[in-house]
Amino acid sequence: MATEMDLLYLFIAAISAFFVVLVAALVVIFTIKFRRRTPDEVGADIHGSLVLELTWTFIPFVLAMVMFVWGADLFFRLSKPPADAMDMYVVGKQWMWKVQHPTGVREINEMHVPIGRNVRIFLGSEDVIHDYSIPAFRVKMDAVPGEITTLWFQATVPGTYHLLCMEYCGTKHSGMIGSVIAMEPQAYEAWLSGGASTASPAVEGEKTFNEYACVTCHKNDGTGRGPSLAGVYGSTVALADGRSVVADDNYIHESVMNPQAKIVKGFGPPSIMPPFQGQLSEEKILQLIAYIKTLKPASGAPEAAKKG
Amino acid sequence: MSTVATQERQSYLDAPYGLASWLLTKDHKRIAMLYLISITLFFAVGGMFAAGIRMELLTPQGDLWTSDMYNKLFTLHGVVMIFFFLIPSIPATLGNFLLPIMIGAKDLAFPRINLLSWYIYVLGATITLAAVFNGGLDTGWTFYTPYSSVASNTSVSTAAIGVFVTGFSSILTGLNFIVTVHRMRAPGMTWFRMPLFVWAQYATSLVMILGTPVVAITVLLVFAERALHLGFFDPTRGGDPVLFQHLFWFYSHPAVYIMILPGMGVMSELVAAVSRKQVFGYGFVAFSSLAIAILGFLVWGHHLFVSSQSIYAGLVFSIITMLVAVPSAVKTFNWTATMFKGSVTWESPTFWVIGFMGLFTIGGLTGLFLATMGLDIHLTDSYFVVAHFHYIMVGGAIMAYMGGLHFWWPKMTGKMYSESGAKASAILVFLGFNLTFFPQFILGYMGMPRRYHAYPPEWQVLNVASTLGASVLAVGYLLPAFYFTWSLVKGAAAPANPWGAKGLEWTVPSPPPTFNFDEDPIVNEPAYNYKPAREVHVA
Amino acid sequence: MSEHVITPVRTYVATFVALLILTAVTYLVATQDFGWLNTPIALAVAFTKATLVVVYFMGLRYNTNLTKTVAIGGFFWLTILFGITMSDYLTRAWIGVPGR
Amino acid sequence: MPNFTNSRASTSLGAGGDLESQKTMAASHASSAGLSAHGHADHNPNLQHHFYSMDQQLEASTLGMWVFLVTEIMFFGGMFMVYILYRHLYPEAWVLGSNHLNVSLGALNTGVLICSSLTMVLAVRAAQTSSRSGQILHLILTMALGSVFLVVKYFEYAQKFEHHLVPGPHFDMSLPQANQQQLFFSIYFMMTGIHALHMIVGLGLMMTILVMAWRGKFSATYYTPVEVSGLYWHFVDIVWIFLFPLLYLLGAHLGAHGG
Repeated sequence: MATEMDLLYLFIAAISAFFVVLVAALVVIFTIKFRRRTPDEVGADIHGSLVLELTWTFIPFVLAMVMFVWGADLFFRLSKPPADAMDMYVVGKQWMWKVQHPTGVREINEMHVPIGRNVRIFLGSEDVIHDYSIPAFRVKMDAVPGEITTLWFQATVPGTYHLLCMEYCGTKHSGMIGSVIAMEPQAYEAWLSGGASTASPAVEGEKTFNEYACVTCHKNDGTGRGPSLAGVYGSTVALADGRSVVADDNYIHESVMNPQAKIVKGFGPPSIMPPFQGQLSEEKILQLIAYIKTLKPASGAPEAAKKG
Repeated sequence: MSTVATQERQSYLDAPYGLASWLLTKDHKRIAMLYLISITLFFAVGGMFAAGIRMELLTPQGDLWTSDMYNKLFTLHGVVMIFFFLIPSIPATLGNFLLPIMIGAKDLAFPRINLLSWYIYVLGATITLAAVFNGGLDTGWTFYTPYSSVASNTSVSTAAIGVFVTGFSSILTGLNFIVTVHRMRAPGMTWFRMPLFVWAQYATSLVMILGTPVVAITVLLVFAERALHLGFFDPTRGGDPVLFQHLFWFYSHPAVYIMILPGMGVMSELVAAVSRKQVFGYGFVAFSSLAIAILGFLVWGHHLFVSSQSIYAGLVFSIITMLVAVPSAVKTFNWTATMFKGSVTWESPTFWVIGFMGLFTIGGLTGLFLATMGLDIHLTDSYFVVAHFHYIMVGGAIMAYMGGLHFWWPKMTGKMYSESGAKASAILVFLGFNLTFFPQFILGYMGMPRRYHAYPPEWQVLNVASTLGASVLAVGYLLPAFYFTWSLVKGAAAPANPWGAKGLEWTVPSPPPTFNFDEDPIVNEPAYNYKPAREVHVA
Repeated sequence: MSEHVITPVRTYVATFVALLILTAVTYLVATQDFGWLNTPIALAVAFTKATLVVVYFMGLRYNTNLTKTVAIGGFFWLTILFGITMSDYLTRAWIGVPGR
Repeated sequence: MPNFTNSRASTSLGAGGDLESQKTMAASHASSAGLSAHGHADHNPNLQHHFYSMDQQLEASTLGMWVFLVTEIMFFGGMFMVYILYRHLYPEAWVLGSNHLNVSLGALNTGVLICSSLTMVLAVRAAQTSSRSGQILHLILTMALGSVFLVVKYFEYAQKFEHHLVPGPHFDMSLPQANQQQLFFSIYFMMTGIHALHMIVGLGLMMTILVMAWRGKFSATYYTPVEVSGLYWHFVDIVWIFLFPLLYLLGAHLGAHGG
């Protein structure tokens, strides 16, 4: 993606350079060629020409549209992470980045990634807006408190790259930096195994799921007082007020924080689930979501969640 | 030259004399002078903050100021330069002074409201300075929540009220201009005989009227959230920080057109006057001002491409941002075409015109990089953005403001300034500006974030070049202070029409009498009606 | 328009009564459950009341076309703010979930 | 430095062309731009020096007030934007919050404001018909109704303080969806608070107009200040016309209306 972005950059730079040189040259040439010779000399009586006006309205318009289409296409590809990507969970907290790998290894301000594999990052923020940015990979996404945002990239060349916070977030905004270390896959696996063997986010999520008694209501076989969460991630959920929404990260994040917002049909208003706003940190919610994603509908379960 | 006539007829400068006559004046020309003094002061204050920033960035590790101090420096540089210099600069000084004369009116529609606008500006400035002196402000001029409403412990509330009050100053100026242009034009001054400067002021006033109230309420909501615990944008209470960005940029993008449109108006006048030729495609240039003002309200989302905004909404914003670039291109090409077969003088205003044309074109085109969604992911919040908006605001708006100030200085003060000084200043500003901000495009593409107090060492060389350029730029801006004050004291008396330009303001003596015209003018010819030499009717 | 037309008191009182009736209508309609229709009706009634005040009480009838455009322009600009901002929030979920 | 000397007789720009033809042609333009014949201005003490005629002054003032009202529309528009988004995001919390509001007081206030609009417009009409007593009577009535509105508002706010419904540290967190209801009340207080402020400014305006009417300044030829302040008053009434259904009548059909 990065090379294509450079290409797009050069394309627009070329067009801009052409027009800058054109305008600057014309202005200088006209100033010299048509300089005033006698004090009361007056310019020619030219009012304008429709043809010229249309040409220099149409040409910039066409060029702008070409830039727009190419840019939008690139943007869409960068906004939709591929399905096979490796999930990473990153939470921004005033002036540091807490990173957790799918196997559970945690890092602060550092991120080791294997080259050649798509890496998808789920971004959360505990306090103010931060921005997770790796200039070398040409990617950037704000970490907005109260929401989960995603970005993805694929490292191609091993090395250490800058990781910078690019949304002003206070005193040590310029200190909230770190590095992304791209490694050969085997080296990454070796590093991973050497790392502290903590549980993977999904396992951590399951621990929180039990610890906060979610399991008492959300039973996979649908007999619990709450809706079954098996296979819910990505499916379309019908709500009590007739709307139907896609159960993406933000839906789960919101339903955990403020369950009354979108109540599933059949578990009608008011929902008996207490709000967890302020009790669960962003990190715990990201782990919960990782756990919920692992819940596949048990084959033959009576009330299989509706497929998206 | 009728110098004798100028002396015995009282000019607006010495009609009634004394401080009270200035502080309670209802004369649009005097209010323009009051504004000129106050915004020049704030230009100096903002410039000092900029000097602080540039000195800090000489070294990669932040060793000159603490990071808190640096955050306050760039915040106050932004707030002072935008709200207290750029937005009022051309409309409140050149606009206030010239608009009534250019359309043949004795004064603006509401002279008392015009004076009130200046007092509100002073009040807003005092409140903001109060915020500066007790704790400063470190939220960035953008006041992004939840940092500004929850996390920052600087005097955000006072600064918010300061900005809130100052907003009404530009609302009242805009209101005055709209009513004046609609209702007070001299007989014969139809819309298509008005100078293009008036068209640009009219378009800017539309943006002031429709945009400024939204930032007033947004800033008030931030104040209410801090002072009265009303959690509008507080994520812990279900508020959405991105809503703040929508409301803020709904005004702040049109605000950048408030800053550049008057500059374009000045340029249309200057290009026509220095080449003594009808502006090429008058109608197209006039309507492109309106097009920019109106389309400017539909594009604010290009500031939110990477802030969890829906990608489909991003599509709409990106395509309309591309559309809003077209009228600017049309204007630039029309100015260039105006100089074709003109009789271009090499007096100082021409230097400012050429400077503007070069820098504004670069500024405008680099906007296309940021409007392209794919590139904006990499470039947003980097020094590329800093360079882009400085090319538009400093290269465009301030270059035009300086050009306009030089072009109409004889008319406003009745004194001629030193030509060589003005040319030197223009060249210094052009060179210093390019040396300051062109390296920042490269820094931006290399990924240097904006608002960084310390940065990785490999970017130091370009930052040192940028700081060097900033010092040259500072000298370029200080020069006019000297030769303008010198001209007030020792300058030669200015004739009514030193540049041989067309326009109602050049038919009245310089400086003009209090009520502008001895007899109400009748207009019966198009604007910029430069007739070839043989038809000149010498009385 | 040198001689300004003075509206008879009858028109003012009639507009006044109409406004009171419409307020009662808004109240009654709000107490019945029309499902999703409730808000559009409430807005429609509010708009009619607002236009009544603008046209009769504020005398937009006798004003120049310019003042009319200013009044309509003001409300139109609101729709720009509301419409485009809501277009962001309404289309956020369209991106869906990767792999679906 | 050559310049284009302007002939002293007239400052018209025309190069060549005799004076008389320009004057007649300009006069025709003059009428179109609503100006009385060139040079001859109405002799009315209230005519400000830079206007040609009373009509031009009245038109300019009303246009000026309408443009100001557009800025007020955009000002309240910002708050309505916040209202629209959060009602879209948290519909149930909005209904719960709205149920806490006292609809009867709201309806009473709407009626009071509509009456004050009527008395305001009759005051303007009294000025147009140069009836000094009519002006004074209707202005006092308008101010009285405005004060009634503010008093009712005071009682409503007092109720909210009692029931701990004011966002902040002592907001009643036991309510369902307490955080989102706190959001509703933030917007409720902001909108009705700013509206009440505009009412207070309106009363101040009425007071000045009343004093001027008392001195008999207004007549059929000069009633601009009354008309302009009338426009402002009607605008504040229109804002309330939108606030009432959107804030008070949200959950009315659910019938659960607390005090």
